[in-house]
Amino acid sequence: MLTLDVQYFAILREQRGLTQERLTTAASTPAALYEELRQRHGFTLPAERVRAAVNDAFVAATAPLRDGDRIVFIPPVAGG
Amino acid sequence: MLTLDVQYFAILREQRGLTQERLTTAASTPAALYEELRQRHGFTLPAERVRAAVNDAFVAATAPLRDGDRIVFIPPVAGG
Amino acid sequence: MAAFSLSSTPIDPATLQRALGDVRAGACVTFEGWVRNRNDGHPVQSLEYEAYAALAEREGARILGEARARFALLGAAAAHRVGHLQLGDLAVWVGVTAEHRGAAFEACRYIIDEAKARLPIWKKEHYADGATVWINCATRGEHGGGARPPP
Amino acid sequence: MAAFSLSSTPIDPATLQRALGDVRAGACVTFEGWVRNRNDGHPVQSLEYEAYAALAEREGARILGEARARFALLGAAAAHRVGHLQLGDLAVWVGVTAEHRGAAFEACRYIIDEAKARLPIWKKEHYADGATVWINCATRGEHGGGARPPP
Repeated sequence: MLTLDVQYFAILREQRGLTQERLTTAASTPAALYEELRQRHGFTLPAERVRAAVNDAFVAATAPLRDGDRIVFIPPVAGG
Repeated sequence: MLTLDVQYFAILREQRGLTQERLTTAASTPAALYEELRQRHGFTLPAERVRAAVNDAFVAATAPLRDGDRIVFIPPVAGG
Repeated sequence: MAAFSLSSTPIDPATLQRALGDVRAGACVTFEGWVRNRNDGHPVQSLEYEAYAALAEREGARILGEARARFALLGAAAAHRVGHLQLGDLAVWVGVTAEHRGAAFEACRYIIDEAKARLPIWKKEHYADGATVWINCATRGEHGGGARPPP
Repeated sequence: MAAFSLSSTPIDPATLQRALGDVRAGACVTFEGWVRNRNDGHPVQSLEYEAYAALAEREGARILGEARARFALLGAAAAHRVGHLQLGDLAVWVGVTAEHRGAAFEACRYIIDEAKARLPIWKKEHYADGATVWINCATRGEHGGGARPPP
């Protein structure tokens, strides 16, 4: 089990109802953690439209998470 | 013979030593008039590098000139 | 001040551009993104920008560095607003200087294109009927009703 | 004020840009041409611009009209200095607005390219040793000596 800090922005912040939380999880990758959170909180964005950043750097959805990591799920940006 | 007003700019103004003059000429096109003036005043620009404007509009080098026209010979512009 | 900055107060383009002054520069190209009153045909009343600041600043600096590496620039800077903006407000500013204009145009375009695609900054449109939509998030805002369909 | 203007006093870009303000516009691209300290490797001390005003104003207005016809613009304006300018001075300004940035970048580039190629405005470079050259006129200025070779 890992203890992680999760920060939320934009639509994920609104759907979660808070800007950050500390949680303990069995998920070991951003993809697994997003799926867990999506089911728990009813996030409407499918996993394939969300990128992940760990400790303020973009990472692959399958990158290993480490205890104490700070993770952000990044909804699609505004673009044009 | 035509009576014309000629205006000079930039290097032609400097080489002519004045900004405008009224003259009478047998030349009936801008090309013929430029050749006459180039020989008389030692203009260094060859005819093919000079455009002509009559009454504030670009014209072809072979356009007919009319009595009372105001003509400007246009050195190459600064470009880049 | 960093060449890329996030700002929760109005951006002052004159100050940013003055900082690019350079007697070696023959060309300065700027881009300003303004809050416009329609998007995809829907009337917009105001816009909210929210940024993941730490990553946006890092990514913004990286984009400016890429532009300086790719184009013959003398200077490059950019700023992005966060917060609630009204119609006509300046949302994003990019300015570059170069000896020649070709590099300046290309680099300015590169920076704004990359910024719009890569910066973790989100835009929420507010409509006259109170509805809101997070753009590109393929879902309606909390007020639902008149929200426009996702793009 | 006309959308294209010649000016014998300093151009004020802020005023020109403000006049382009439009709540329908999402993009504003500007180009500024500055007097730089070198040209083709030769150190330049100052620049003189001389214009055939009546034709330059007519041709400048025509170029802006062409840009509006070719690109999806909301506004376009330009100004060119005449007179004796010092290093760093603003010699030419172009600003365009559009709903989207693609049209704004392309139109701004079109206008400055056409302006530089077509406006009857001439540029004389002054060098440190007192020599001068009318650029592109393939000849030396009246002070001869240290003038650079024609391009």
